[in-house]
Amino acid sequence: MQPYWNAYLFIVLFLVVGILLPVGSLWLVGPLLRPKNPRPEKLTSYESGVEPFGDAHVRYHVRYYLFALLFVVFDVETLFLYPWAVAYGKLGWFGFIEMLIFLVLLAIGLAYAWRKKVLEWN
Amino acid sequence: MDERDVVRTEEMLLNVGPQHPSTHGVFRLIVKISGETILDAEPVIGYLHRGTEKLAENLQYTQIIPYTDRLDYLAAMLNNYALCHTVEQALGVEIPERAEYLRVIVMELQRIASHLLFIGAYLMDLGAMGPFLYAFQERERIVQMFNEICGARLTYNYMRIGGVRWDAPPGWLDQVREFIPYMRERLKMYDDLITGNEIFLNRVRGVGKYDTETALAYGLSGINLRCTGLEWDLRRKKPYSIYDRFDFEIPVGKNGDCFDRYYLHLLEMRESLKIVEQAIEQIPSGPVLGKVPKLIRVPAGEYYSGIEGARGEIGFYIVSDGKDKPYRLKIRKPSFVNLQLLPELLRGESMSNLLAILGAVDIVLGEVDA
Amino acid sequence: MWQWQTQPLTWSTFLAMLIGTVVILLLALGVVTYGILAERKVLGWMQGRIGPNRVGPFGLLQTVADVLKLFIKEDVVPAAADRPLFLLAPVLAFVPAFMALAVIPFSMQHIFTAGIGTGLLYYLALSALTIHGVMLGGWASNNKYSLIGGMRSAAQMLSYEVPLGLSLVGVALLAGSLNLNDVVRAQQHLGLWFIIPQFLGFCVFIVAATAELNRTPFDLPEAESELVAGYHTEYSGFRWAFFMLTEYVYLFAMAGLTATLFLGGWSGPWLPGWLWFALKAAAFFFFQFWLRNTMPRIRADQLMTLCWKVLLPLGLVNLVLTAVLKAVLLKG
Amino acid sequence: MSPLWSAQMIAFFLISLFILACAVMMLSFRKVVYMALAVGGVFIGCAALYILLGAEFVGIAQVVVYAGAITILILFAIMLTNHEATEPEEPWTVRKALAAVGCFLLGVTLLFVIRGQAWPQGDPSVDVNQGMSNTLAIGEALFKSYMIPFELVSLLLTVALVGAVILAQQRKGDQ
Amino acid sequence: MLGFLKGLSVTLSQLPKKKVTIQYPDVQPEWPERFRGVHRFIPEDCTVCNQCARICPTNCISLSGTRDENKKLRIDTYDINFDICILCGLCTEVCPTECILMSDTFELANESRDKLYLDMHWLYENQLRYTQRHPERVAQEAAKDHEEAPAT
Amino acid sequence: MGGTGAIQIPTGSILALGAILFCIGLYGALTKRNLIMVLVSIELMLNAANVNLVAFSRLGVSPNLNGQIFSLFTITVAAAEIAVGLALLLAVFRVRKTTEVRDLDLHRR
Amino acid sequence: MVWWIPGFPLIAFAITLLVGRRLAEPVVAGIAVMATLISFVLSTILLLHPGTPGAVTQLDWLTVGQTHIGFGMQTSHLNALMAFVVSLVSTLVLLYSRGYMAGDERFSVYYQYLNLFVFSMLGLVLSANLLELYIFWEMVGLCSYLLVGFWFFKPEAALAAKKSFIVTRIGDTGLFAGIVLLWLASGSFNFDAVFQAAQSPGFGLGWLSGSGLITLVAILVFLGAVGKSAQFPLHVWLPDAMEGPTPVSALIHAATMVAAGVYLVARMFPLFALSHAALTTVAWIGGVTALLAALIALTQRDIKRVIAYSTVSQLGYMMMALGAGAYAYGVFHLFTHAFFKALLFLTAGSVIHALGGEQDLFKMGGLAGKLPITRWTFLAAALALAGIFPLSGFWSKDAILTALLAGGHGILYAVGLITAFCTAFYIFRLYFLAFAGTPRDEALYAHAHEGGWVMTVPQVVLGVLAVMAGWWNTPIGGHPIERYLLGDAGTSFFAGTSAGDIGHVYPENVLWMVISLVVALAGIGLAAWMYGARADQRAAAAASAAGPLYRVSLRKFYLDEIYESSVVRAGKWLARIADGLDRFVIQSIVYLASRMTYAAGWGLRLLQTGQVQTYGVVAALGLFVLIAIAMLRGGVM
Repeated sequence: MQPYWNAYLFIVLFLVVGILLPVGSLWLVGPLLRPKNPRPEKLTSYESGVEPFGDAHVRYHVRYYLFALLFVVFDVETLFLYPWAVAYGKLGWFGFIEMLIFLVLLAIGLAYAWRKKVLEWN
Repeated sequence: MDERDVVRTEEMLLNVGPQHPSTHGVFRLIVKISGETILDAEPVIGYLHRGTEKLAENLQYTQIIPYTDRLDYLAAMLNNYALCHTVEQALGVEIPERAEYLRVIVMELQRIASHLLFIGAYLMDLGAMGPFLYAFQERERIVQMFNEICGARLTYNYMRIGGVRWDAPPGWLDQVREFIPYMRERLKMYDDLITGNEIFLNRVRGVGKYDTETALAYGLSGINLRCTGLEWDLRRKKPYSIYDRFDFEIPVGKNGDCFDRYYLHLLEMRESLKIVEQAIEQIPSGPVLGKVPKLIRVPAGEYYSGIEGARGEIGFYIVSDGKDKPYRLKIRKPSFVNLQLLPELLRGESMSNLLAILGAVDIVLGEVDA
Repeated sequence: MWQWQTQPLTWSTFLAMLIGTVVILLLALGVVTYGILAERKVLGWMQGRIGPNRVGPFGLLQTVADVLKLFIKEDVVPAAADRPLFLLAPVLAFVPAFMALAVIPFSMQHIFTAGIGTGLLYYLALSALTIHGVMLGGWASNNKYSLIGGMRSAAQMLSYEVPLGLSLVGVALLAGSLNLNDVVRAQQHLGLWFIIPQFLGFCVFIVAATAELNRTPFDLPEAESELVAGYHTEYSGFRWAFFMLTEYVYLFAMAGLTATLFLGGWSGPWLPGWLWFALKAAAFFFFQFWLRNTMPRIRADQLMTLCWKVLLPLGLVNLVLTAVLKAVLLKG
Repeated sequence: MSPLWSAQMIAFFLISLFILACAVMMLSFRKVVYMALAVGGVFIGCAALYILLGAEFVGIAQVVVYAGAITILILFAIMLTNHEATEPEEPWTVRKALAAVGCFLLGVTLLFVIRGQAWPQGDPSVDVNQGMSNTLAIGEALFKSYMIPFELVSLLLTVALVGAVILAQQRKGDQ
Repeated sequence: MLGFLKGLSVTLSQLPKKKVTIQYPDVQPEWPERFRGVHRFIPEDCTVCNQCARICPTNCISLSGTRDENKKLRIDTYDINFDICILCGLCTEVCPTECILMSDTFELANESRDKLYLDMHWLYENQLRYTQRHPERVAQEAAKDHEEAPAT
Repeated sequence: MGGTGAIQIPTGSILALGAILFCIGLYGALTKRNLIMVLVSIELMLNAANVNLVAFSRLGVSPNLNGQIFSLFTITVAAAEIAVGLALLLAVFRVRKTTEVRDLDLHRR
Repeated sequence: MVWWIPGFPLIAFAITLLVGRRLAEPVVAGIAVMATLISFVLSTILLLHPGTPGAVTQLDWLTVGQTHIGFGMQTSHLNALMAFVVSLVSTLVLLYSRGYMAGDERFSVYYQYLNLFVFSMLGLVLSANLLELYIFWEMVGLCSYLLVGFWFFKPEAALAAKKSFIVTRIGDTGLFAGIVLLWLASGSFNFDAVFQAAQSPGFGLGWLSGSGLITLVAILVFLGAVGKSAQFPLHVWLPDAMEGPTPVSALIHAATMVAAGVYLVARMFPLFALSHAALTTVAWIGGVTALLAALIALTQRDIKRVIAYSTVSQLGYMMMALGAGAYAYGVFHLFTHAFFKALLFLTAGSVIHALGGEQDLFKMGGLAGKLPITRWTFLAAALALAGIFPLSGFWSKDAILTALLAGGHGILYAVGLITAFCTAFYIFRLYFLAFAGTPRDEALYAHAHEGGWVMTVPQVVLGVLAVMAGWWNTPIGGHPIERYLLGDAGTSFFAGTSAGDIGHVYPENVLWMVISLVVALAGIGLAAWMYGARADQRAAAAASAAGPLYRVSLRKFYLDEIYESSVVRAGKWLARIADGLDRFVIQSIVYLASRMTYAAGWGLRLLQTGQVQTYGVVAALGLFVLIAIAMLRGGVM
């Protein structure tokens, strides 16, 4: 039996234990210990001490999406960098050039976003 | 605004305060934001209103003094003095030299304490927690000294019309003398710790700018005015007490931004130390309370005098009908005046600058609401 | 029994794994408990105070007491909140943070370490998952501060994920493997901690890691002075404790990662491996506390600018430099 | 029947169950945010399946890209549009019924096809990674045999970035 | 960058410095003589002149007395409402016999406002406690009184 | 951590899983009212395809890495697709104020 | 290596496309010229060392079912020769354009187009299969369209571009049909395979079989060539195409693209060789074109139009040769013609450039003194065109005439002779009007000057070539080009055909040579008499004497008007008839139908929601049905 699945089984155990801890403490043991006296005032949303007004679910600025978008693109690109980094020893200068092209294209995207003022928060 | 563009963020009203961790007391700011841009800000005040001015109408002048302690509770000595000074002007009493010196010493120490707290709290607003506690260490020494001279840590009730309540206890002046080099060293530490910090500089440089005209139009005074470059200090311009005997500078800013306001606080502490140092050297001996009648009756008339407080000009305006109680008392509260500018400064700014600006405007709610 | 990494799967190795998991859980809880205490102590000392000192000797039980207090506090779910998500969000945040610990090699024997071949990426993947919990927690609270805090948090964390990932590529490049054990071995082989050949990468990493952890000076999402408490404004009691726990478990994982990637992990002379590891991780912890006491908070727009306009290009430059370095070394 | 066999099968069935449960939840939830979360579950389940099949790197990549990036992106998009968007409780329309029937029939036929075929079973003696770690093997293959597609990927991403930025960014004057 | 490092070195240098924390309540703070804590009252010295009640800005003092056999006014009740007292110390200033004085007691927290009405007995007990804590200060006061007495 | 040993899961089972997942995705794409969810359903279908690719990479006639690499590319393309798709959706939302598929046609107005 | 021949212009195209706008003019031109120069060098190497003739390097491009469509380069002698010509002329024209187009706003765009054209043209002459050829064929058409309309802000240019595009498209339709038919019949696009299939006895398609199919296909293919090579009756676009920049005319509308039609026929010659009818058609179309165009050229006033008609006429000559089976001679004439005609355009361009854009012959005159290099090179080209010994045109034209006579095409021979006479006349009319005599417009004359070296060097090089290119194929040398071209025979290039099938070689006949020379000289003489020094009144007299004939020629045989009145008017009539039908017959039906449709539409509207999802449902159901059917038929279920 190879160790491959062992390692992942270990991770699965982490998952299980990681879920068990909050579930156990929040849902199983917790309710036995903590008081529960909900009152309408207690259940209002916090609004710096005044009655909340307006719906909190307002729509947000599109720049949040743009950052998420940048993240997706660069995340995927980083993803491809990993196998390259690992295999780099076997690829040599050729791999270097390949990645350089890749990075340059990436940089073009970044530069575009930069020029389009996507990278600015305001 | 384009109607079709719906993804454009909706405007949102956000309450900052009254129960909010960083509003310097109970202060509420209703901020109208679009995305993170502040479209409008409306300060809502009065959560700390005690009706000081109205109360004063039923109090003898001496009885008002403890109430002034509670205006700007971070600079009670200065408030004490402002009231006493006004009444003394009205009465025209002679104040003993030693009392004047003691007054100056405590006032300048008070100024340092107040500025220290400003710096600590301001940096706390900006997210640095260290400086706040450092500032408290020095302030604690000052407060402790006050405690010794007048028996209270915040609400001093130290000054009396015609002088001060107590002479300095034995050894007190030496304590102050020792404090000066210590404080100088600590001021250098603040410079190292904060003034050079790039993050801090990025947050305050060029933020919350206004020019002298705006400042004057809003009637600002104190550091909020001096940061725009106008050298206006009542200690120099309309010398009261014995300030004309001391050698000190009036630091002024250039850009009128938050950084200037911060940095002027540091510089002024230095100057205050200078004054304290000179006062201690020159202090004469003698009585500390002048000859004043037991029951003070201010002659009928209207009197005003202002002094340079920690946050600007503190002034007391007294209308007297000759009785032992003022007919009307009006206080010029620098924090209240400073607050007027806030909406103007905030409009168009981003949310993240809100606190940098709010903090640097330097208000104490006890004074605003009175 | 402890050699489950190379043994076939039997009930006894399974049991060993289970014990290992529980041990790590306890370790994590312990580190968090005393990490928080250490933070408060260090902050206190740096501020001329003595920090918590009442509960237990030298205040050692302070955090325990805090946790117990939180445990018996009422669990308030605001009426306006989206209940299922509100309840789920802390779990969603905690689980990935805890799982990230699975690949950290704590000691030379790596008993408690899953030696998967994609350790680095695994870490990156999980740190991206944590964002969900934060964001949904903010959303489900149905509170303006929470929502802004959650969105900001998410935007910040995912932005900094990119330079973080890029700086890790440099390490992967030098080590030639994504397995964290191999990374440590590569450093032993090189005779040099990667902090030296990867100094630029390390700088990028440490900044990105601090931001990823939402710690000063990048603690905007919970910038208490602006947004009250960010995404967990509405949380209270033990549910809030789980967000805190997540934060510190993540801090622990990041400390472990830093130690492993840049500081030679468990390798070091004289002392046993786990102790070396602990020392290095503690150094990271200390650094974070130290920063927290010193730095004001960075502004939101500057935060993003720093990430995309400074760290990302730096990361790319570092990558290219490392690649050239390695190619030259390979030839030479 | 070795214990390994049973372990693999159990894992497979658990994962399948999880994937399908999440997928069905996606169909049945009303709130869009919940759906996005359920889909995240499907993505993670698929990642687990890949890892079970020995495609370590692809599995992790799936988590990084799908569960990490894409789900976040979807959540952001939801927040930017209608937070509270829900699928209305609607009666069965002709179209919906047709879609259900169509998908069901398609699924059934596909299952029949799958059942009717004799599928090759992987040859255990072949190591697809050629003795290297999965990442290394993928790296080598990717950068030697799939060089052009790889470069095209970067092009695609750049173009997607540019396009999406153009589309999503607010026009001047909107503000 | 330099600014960061300078700041970091400052905070680090603070690390080993002496701590200023006082372990209150285990260690009580040392208050100066003039400290204006809760009043103490010496009933036998009181002449029921009512000056303290008149000067009080918040009107928190109420007292009553009766003439005793020597036609001398004796204090019967002396209450201070600490709910509104601002501890300004004006009452001590005007008291001709220095029978109302400030002590260094400062812990006033209580569960009920009613309990903040402190009467003569409590205030006198406070004087006793103060005497116990600071016998030298009380002795000094007494000496001063003694000194002044012949003069008047 | 080289070889992973034999995989004893029947190929057909994995393919069946893929097929079912595909049909669920298809149903979602055909019936969901919210445009975002339509996109998401399409992602589901792509995932189903990926499952098959990875399965054949290990269980095909000649196991090799091509399937895995292809699925990597699929993942990438999916990322690009969803990014642009959602951006498009935002642009549409800006004009039409809705993400409901039904309200988006110009056909019947 | 073959790949790089079109490769370099493609790279140059890419560069100019991407960054061209930012680069300075010399850099743009330099890149383009260098790229074509390298291509030229490579082509020369290819020409000299063709390797295995007919060798194909091919990539798999598309695989549809069993059909693999490749994308490849074929090196045969014909292809190598064409590549040589194309790249040589291109290099020179690109260099020349640097001067001619200097200062144009869209300079880099111009070079983009030209680079793309060179790439496409080289790809066209080297392509290994019909589909590929067709793609490049369309690409050169596109480039031509773009370049003719380069100055699109001039309405004439825009119109001309449209016209050229539409007219050639008519021919292309035929070509495409031919290609499709060939593919259906032979199952391949590869030349070799197609030719082999055509010779196999079972060649056919449905009821069309054998020679019938071959003739049909050949004529369809020829239709393409007619369009592209501006043969009668589709020649009308070429003179109008002169609205484009002159270097473009030189390159595309003289030397290369228009020759593509000839090349196509040559390339497909094995197919044509199998059909006598097709060959005859080619020959007669060629003859008619040659004569007609020459007659029109006699009277044109626009310098470029004259040369344009001359091109049409010469292309007709080539077609004639091919139709007569003289494959090698046709190609040979193409070869020589490329040089001297390109040169004619370049010199004409030089004149126009010198006169600030003036193209009217009757405003020129006396330019010999001002433009010496242009004058001498023009003279060389004119002599070559007229077929004067020993310039290149003489050898190729004479070879064609010889072939015609020897092949028994008497009438065509006569046509050829008359054409030759006319050719000599109009080209020297041009020469005398432009260069000899006194300036007719002093203002224009005063400013006339030679272009820079970039313009003169190509002229000189082409001048030398115009003089000497023909010497490659003299009887003295033993007809090397014939042998070179016929070297393809028997190789896979002309798979399955023998040398005899693809081209006849005729012995030289000195007498016939002399006759043609005399005819040419006569033409020159007439021109000299009519348009020589102080001879304007004579020309006018001759014109009035010729009267209606003159007018006919001047109005280009009213062909445009004929098209206008026939094709266009017929279209209008058809429209009118249709309108009537529509109004009385159809509309009533439509009304009924519309009611019904409305009803049906109301029903169908349920389905046609405009929502992709609905269509998706239908598609899913359809998919299910398809799979089910497949399974049922495949026996899976």
